[in-house]
Amino acid sequence: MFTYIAKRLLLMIPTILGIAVITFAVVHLAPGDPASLKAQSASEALSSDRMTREIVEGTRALYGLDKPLHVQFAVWLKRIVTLDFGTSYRDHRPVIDKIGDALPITLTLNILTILIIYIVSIPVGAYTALKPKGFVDRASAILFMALYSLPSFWVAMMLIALLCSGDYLNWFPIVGFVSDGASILPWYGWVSNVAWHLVIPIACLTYGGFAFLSRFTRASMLEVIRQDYIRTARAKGLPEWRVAVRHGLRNALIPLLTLMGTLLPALLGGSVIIEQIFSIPGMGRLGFESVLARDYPVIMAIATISAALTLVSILITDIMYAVVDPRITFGKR
Amino acid sequence: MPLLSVEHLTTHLFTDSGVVRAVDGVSFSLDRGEALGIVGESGCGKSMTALSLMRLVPEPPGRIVGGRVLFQLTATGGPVDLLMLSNEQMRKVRGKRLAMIFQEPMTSLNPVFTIGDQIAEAIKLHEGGSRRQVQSRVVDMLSLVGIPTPAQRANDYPHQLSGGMRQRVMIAMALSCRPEILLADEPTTALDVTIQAQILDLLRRLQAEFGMSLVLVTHDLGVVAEVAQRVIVMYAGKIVEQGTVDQIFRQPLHPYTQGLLKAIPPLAKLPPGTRFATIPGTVPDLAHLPRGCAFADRCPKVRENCRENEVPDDPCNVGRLVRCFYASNP
Amino acid sequence: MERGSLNPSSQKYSALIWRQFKKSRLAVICLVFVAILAAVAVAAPFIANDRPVLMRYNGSWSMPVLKMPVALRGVDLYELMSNPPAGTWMLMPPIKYSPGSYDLSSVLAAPSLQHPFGTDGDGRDVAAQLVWGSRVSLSVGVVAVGIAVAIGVLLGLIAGFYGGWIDIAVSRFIEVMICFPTFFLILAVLAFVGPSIYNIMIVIGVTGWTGVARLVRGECLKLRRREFVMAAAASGARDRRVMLRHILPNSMAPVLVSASFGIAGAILVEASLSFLGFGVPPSQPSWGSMLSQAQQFMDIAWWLTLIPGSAIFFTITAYNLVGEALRDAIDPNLRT
Amino acid sequence: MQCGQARAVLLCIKSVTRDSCIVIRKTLKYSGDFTIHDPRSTIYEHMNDILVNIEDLKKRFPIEGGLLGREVAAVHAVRGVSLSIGRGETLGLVGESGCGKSTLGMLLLRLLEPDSGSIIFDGVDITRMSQRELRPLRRRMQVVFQDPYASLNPRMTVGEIVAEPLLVHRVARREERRERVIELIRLVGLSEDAYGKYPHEFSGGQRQRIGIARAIALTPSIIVADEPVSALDISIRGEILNLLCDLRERFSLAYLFIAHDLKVVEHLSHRIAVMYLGKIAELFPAEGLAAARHPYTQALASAVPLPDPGARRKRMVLAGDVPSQIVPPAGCSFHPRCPYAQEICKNVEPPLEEYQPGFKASCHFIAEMSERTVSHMAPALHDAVRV
Amino acid sequence: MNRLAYFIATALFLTVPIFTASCGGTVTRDPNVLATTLPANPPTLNPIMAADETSSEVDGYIYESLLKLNNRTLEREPQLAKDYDVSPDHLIYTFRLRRGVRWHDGTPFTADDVVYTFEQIRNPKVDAANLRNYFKDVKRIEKVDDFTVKFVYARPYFKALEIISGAPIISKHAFDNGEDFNSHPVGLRPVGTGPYRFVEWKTGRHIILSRNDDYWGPKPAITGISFKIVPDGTVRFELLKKGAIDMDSMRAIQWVRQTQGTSFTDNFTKHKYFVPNYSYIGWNMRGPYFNDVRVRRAMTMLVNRDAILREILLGEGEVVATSFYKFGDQCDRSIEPLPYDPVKARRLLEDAGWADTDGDGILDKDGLKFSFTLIIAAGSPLQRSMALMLHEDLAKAGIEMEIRQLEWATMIKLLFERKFDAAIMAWAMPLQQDPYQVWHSSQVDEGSNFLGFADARADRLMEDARQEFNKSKRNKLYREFQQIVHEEQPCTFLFQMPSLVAVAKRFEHVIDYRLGLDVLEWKIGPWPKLIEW
Repeated sequence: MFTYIAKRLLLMIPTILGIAVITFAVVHLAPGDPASLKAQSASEALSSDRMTREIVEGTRALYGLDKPLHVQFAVWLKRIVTLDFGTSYRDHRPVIDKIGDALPITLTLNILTILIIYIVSIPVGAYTALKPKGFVDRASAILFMALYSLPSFWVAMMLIALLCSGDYLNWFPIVGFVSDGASILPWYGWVSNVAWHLVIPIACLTYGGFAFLSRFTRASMLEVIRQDYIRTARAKGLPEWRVAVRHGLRNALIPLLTLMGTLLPALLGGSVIIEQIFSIPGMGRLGFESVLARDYPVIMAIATISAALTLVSILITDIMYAVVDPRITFGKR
Repeated sequence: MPLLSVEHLTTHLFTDSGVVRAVDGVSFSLDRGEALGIVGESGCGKSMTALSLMRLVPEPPGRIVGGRVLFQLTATGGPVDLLMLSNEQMRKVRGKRLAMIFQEPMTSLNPVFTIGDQIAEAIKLHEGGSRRQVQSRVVDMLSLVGIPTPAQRANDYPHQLSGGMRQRVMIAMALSCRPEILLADEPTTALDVTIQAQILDLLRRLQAEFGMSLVLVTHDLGVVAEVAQRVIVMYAGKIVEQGTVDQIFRQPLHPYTQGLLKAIPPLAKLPPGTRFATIPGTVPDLAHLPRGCAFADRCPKVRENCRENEVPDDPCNVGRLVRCFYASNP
Repeated sequence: MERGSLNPSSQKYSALIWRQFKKSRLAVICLVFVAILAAVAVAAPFIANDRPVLMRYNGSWSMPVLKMPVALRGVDLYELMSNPPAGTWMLMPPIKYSPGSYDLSSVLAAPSLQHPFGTDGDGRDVAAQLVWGSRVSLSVGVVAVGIAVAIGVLLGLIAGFYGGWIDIAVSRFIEVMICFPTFFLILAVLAFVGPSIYNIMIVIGVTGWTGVARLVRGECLKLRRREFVMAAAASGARDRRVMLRHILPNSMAPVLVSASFGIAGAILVEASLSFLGFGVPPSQPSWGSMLSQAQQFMDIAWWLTLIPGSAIFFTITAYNLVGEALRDAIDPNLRT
Repeated sequence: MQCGQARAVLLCIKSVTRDSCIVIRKTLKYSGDFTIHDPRSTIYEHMNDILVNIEDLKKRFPIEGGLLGREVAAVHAVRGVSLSIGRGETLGLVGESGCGKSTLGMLLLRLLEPDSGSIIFDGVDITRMSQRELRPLRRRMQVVFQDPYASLNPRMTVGEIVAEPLLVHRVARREERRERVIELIRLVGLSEDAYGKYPHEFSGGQRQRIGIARAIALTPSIIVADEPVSALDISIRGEILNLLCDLRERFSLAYLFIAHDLKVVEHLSHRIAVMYLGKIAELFPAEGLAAARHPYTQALASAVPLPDPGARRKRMVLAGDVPSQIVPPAGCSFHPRCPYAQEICKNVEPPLEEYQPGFKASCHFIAEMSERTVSHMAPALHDAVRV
Repeated sequence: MNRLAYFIATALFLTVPIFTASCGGTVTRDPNVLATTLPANPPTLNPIMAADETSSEVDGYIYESLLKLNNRTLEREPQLAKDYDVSPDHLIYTFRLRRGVRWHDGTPFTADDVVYTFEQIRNPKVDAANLRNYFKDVKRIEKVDDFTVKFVYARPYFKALEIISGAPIISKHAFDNGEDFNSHPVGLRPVGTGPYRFVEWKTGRHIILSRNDDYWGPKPAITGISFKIVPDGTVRFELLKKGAIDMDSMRAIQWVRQTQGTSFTDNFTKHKYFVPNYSYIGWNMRGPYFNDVRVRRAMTMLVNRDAILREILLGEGEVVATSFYKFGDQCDRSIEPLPYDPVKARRLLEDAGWADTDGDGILDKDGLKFSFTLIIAAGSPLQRSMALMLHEDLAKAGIEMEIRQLEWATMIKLLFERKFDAAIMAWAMPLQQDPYQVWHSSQVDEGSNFLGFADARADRLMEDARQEFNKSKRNKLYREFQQIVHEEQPCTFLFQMPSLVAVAKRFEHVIDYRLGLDVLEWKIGPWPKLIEW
């Protein structure tokens, strides 16, 4: 077990390195660099004088962008080993702080989203597998598929217009995570304030996931239901719900575990669009802004940190897999 | 009065390509303590018959469309038609009075529970009892079916056991509530020949010990000959011949039974150049059965009559069911 | 039960799938919709244009939609159209506007007979943009998925077939790709290389192949040990032949399903990119950019949001339902 | 079914040199009233007429683990097997599942890479040949698989499937090819209209015929038949076996006939090799089954349930399961299940030695076995064959 | 559509019941606080490093500079400096500082702070390239005494006073504690001398300021300002409409068509003012297409600016013909924009030698097809509309134009490398503009003269003007310069856009000045009927 985990951790190194190399290449080989962007963003408002190359070069030197690419990469790598992700070009804040600000928000949002998706989809998926081609099956398939097909930004726009703007209804706040000054509220008030802010964004993040997960659960359940051991369970005289839940669902959920591992990148990446529309300062927006500002250290850090966390989560799901499924042992893999 | 009597049991599979008459009006009876063999080739409806008795026909596509399964549930009082029971009532019969074991011991056990759990589940469900009582019943059952160190083995997961051991566990599970009837659906087909012998011995022993009735579904005439007292031969969803073991093996009257027996290579070197006996042709499509005798196309004794008319149970009056107009010794 | 005897009348495997597929009426409707859409996309110049499809001018016939005739060189076509001289005959397309032609005198006009879907903030006809937008949306979807499928099939096949270190390398590469938040990666790359329709197709394709690769690899691992593949190897077939002739066709069905969902996904990604301003160039109307532009007029011009939104919705739904039905059709568990 | 019994039939097989030729002479001892007379099926007078010779072949499938993915264990599928198959000879290979018999077949065809040992095919060492070099030789060795559902590509028509080997080896032109394929289809007993149909339109027996047609398309010298009838119904089994016999005569094919069922092998084979845990336990002429002495062979034979209600004999039921292939037992691998095992069996591995002309076994006590077991088995077998 | 949306809404409520029980979590807003928005999270609030408008908007309330602009007269008047002297040669500027001013942390403001500020600006290790650029001609900065600072210029420049006196002054005490200046924490929680002090900054969510009750000057009535960070323009407008914020700017269409109802006008007043800016389509004069003045003039004549202003901008803006602030004294308002005249434009093109010789519908000259690329920045609907119309109009004139919508960083890069044919751009500028940076021939290769405009006469006029301290003489030089630019048409000048702002009605004394609104002098009236969520 321990050797397995150690081995998997070792195997992550090349993967993370690969991600770092790809990100580094994408970021550095692209046109536009932070130095000239910074130099140019000066509006003429203050004064006007010539903008010379020296100043751009100076900024480049300041950022360490004057060295050859491989040297830059080596420097970056050396820093990473000590978990130093550098400071943002944009505001000189430590990158780790910026991510530390954004990550909890994105995680709250996405974990809630995933929870809701799972809570809704698994029962629906399991039920439709038990009654295939029934009314619920057909109806949920079409409804979920339709929801899945709605572009989230469109839905977000519509919901804002209808439920938040005050033109029609004024039920929900439009932006943010919590009201300004909510810190004076008692904790339950604060929680409900946050919840109330998150209804619409989470609704927008959630509705598309039902289709995939419920169909996945359904397929997995259908596969399990036709297994011989289900027949054995029935032959024992077990009640149908017990057959379905204890013998069926338990086995059907095993593949869903692996899915959890692969959900994490999306979770860490946040939803750029929803965060942008609802002004939620999460990872998606941080990433988007960093890309626009060519904030290399932040982009690199987002890519590597989310990769590392994803790999760890995949590892954890694999270990959980072995916990749930006794057929898998690590000694013989 | 027989323990179980099946009357005109009919089970259909409703598929895209038509209605498959998997079990087509099957009638037979089973006495207490009797071992009945059902033989036939793949697709003849023998497994579906067994599943129909348990009301475990996969639905869809299958459905029991007719007949009666009369089970003498109580010593006094009349028999009960299992097909008329509510699901709830039927569940109380399943596992408790009527148990079943399946062909694939590899897949018939739930991989994520220990075998002890899986046996205990049935005991708890039908008989209740404290945890400790149930546990000791589990260990008893495991040792009964010849599993060494049963107390430890109870904590094993199915994948940790060999095929033969798993089939023993299946038997232990089926017998855990001491059912009156055990339906064994090809219990040895997936096993190696040396293990097969072990399991057959075990089944025979336990049947005698428990005094229960056994319905053995198999395609292997050898297995039937060793275990059963009475034999049913099925073809295309119908019983084509029924009789005692001696009758079937020494005096087969239906051409199909005769063909089957001939097709089995004997355990001795045949003279060189000998051709293997075969039954020509293939099993007919159960969804599009021809009129008359389903075996007509492959029958060496076929005559016009066979293709025209439905064959009754015993047209030749030989005193037992032989579904052939021209039943005769080979 | 003899499996062969269950389907005595069936023919090819594809015919079998089609038979299963046809059972879902909704899926067939969706397939027809997809086909119509494809036809509209291909025929867009003939459906929405400000030039005549066919015209007779100075005694000669021409199709100005395709190419301006020599006879009209130097002639102001628009002038000509509003004031046709005698002997001039022309056949206009059903929508008499090209997606670019603007009319500042009818900005934000509500749907009417003249503009069935209204006009946008620059006075351009929404219907014409919708028709031409289908070109971008569909071609992004199809080409991006084509790229993804090509990469995925190739890598998956090679990894699954050869195993060993090749498999390890490919699997690791897949893992690398999976670890990226995909949309973020697409955005980053597009921000850096600049969004053109080709770049968008390539980027969506290049980031979207992992699913197909894993699928094909899995199928390939399964099939590699199947007896007919071994039989092919035993008869001396080269690896390439074994892969392409025996393994690939048998693993294509799930790929097809995934492609169908992939097209839907790619259309959505393109729309989202347009919404963030990373879409195709403005001169090529796409549904996503229509929607993105509509945002500023949301409460004064509902048609601007509703119409491209519905177009996206129905197209994606159609592809998804086709994929879903296809999946059901190839799923032997569901076959009865 | 023919009457008569074969009692003890003995052949004398004498090794001349180590790896090239074996002279087999007929030295039949008659017993009872039945005599076997069939030169083609029983007697090999072939000098230098060995088609395939396998020497000490080994194959294990490693199980990787640990920090660096080193091999922590291995499934020892084939653990040193030496065999030879003559031209036109059928060698039956019998054993329980997991004994390595199929692996051996795949090794012989080089569909798996052997770890050690050698495979000489028609005088050519193919053990280390590259797949490219092997390709021309593939024409001469073919395979028929067990599962008639899995062994045919569902996306190809029967015509394409049968033509595939011809196409791969560029044997014939388009038109010719079609003719040959149709001829082959007819040869295996299918009608011509099978050409354009797909495999799923056929029954199991018919599919197996298609597989056989594909195997003989290039008129090979040897066909490895890996349990070709195990998945078929009893009524169809005979047809396929008959077909295989016919083809053997027609094309003077050699077979490596792999099966788990002694009854099936016995009738078709010239010699039978019994495998247990990756090794040959016993090798004997097919006629001599009743005289084979290895306790495992006897157990296998006696375990078969007989379709005769009168034959409720005392069986030699082996206790226990087949041991692990990962850690095979030390000494004689059969010792944990062998009713006659002694101390020596646990430690010393018995060699495969000839104990009677034509009979080889791997057992320390093979000499004693004759008195101890054959005597008590004989009556049972006696009964058994009295159909 | 509504039914569908209502259905979705209802479904949401049914599936997420926990959220419906969220009545306890409302927060009422303090009526004395002004709530407004920022379009992006500012990168920093360090005024030296800040390079974008969001930072300067917030910093404007926190930091002060030596002099400030009078709202009405648009002249400089004392702020942190009490008064100042300029040497006759316009090289030495001496500022006498205000006494008794305290930083928000209580420490007194002295000349050390001023010197420190300018040292930091000039320090190459400090990430302030944009600002440093303007101080290249400053020779030295001297602290004369605790409340006097002297700046010595290397050469005279008419904007020197503006530059020096406009820089925000930071606290030496707060910053100079050995930590790295660029990542100094005070950059995130600024300490200034201004009327508002920093309270809280939740990254990406909001920034809150509160009134500085120790302010040296008159204290504003508004007790606090909260900036919500909302990137999406439509969402900002929705927030405004429902009263979640008190003040925000808006687009013309919102201004004219979406703020008509009484629900809006009951609660908001609308204000319009012009800060100096202009937009233009620049033609790269180096390339083969636009090196001919006739072509450039033709291009301008193909853009129907009046119609665009009327229909798309709904009249909210001004068509401009020069680069100078239309309402400023530098601008030569006598210059008439070239008229929209496609026919004449085609003739001009023909004169320049462009004709469709191969019959493919596209003009060509010497084998070169008239087919170029226009680059525009992503995110501006107006630029997009303009580009699309131009695309259509040019197509009718036989010119093929491809539009590339680029993200700002990429666009800048292309402009800097001069790798473009044409671009739509906009400049914001100071009241007193020095066109040197954008139009002088020395800036052609590396400066901001992207278009490659090089005219010896214009060069001389600009050089002279820089050292001319007499306003009317200087303006005369600039008028002449504007004539040259107009003749050459290096670009097609488009519009000067107004700032369109709505302010909650509870604020009183909201005066429209030419350059905007002054929050500091607003008073607070009764609370409007809107509820804040």
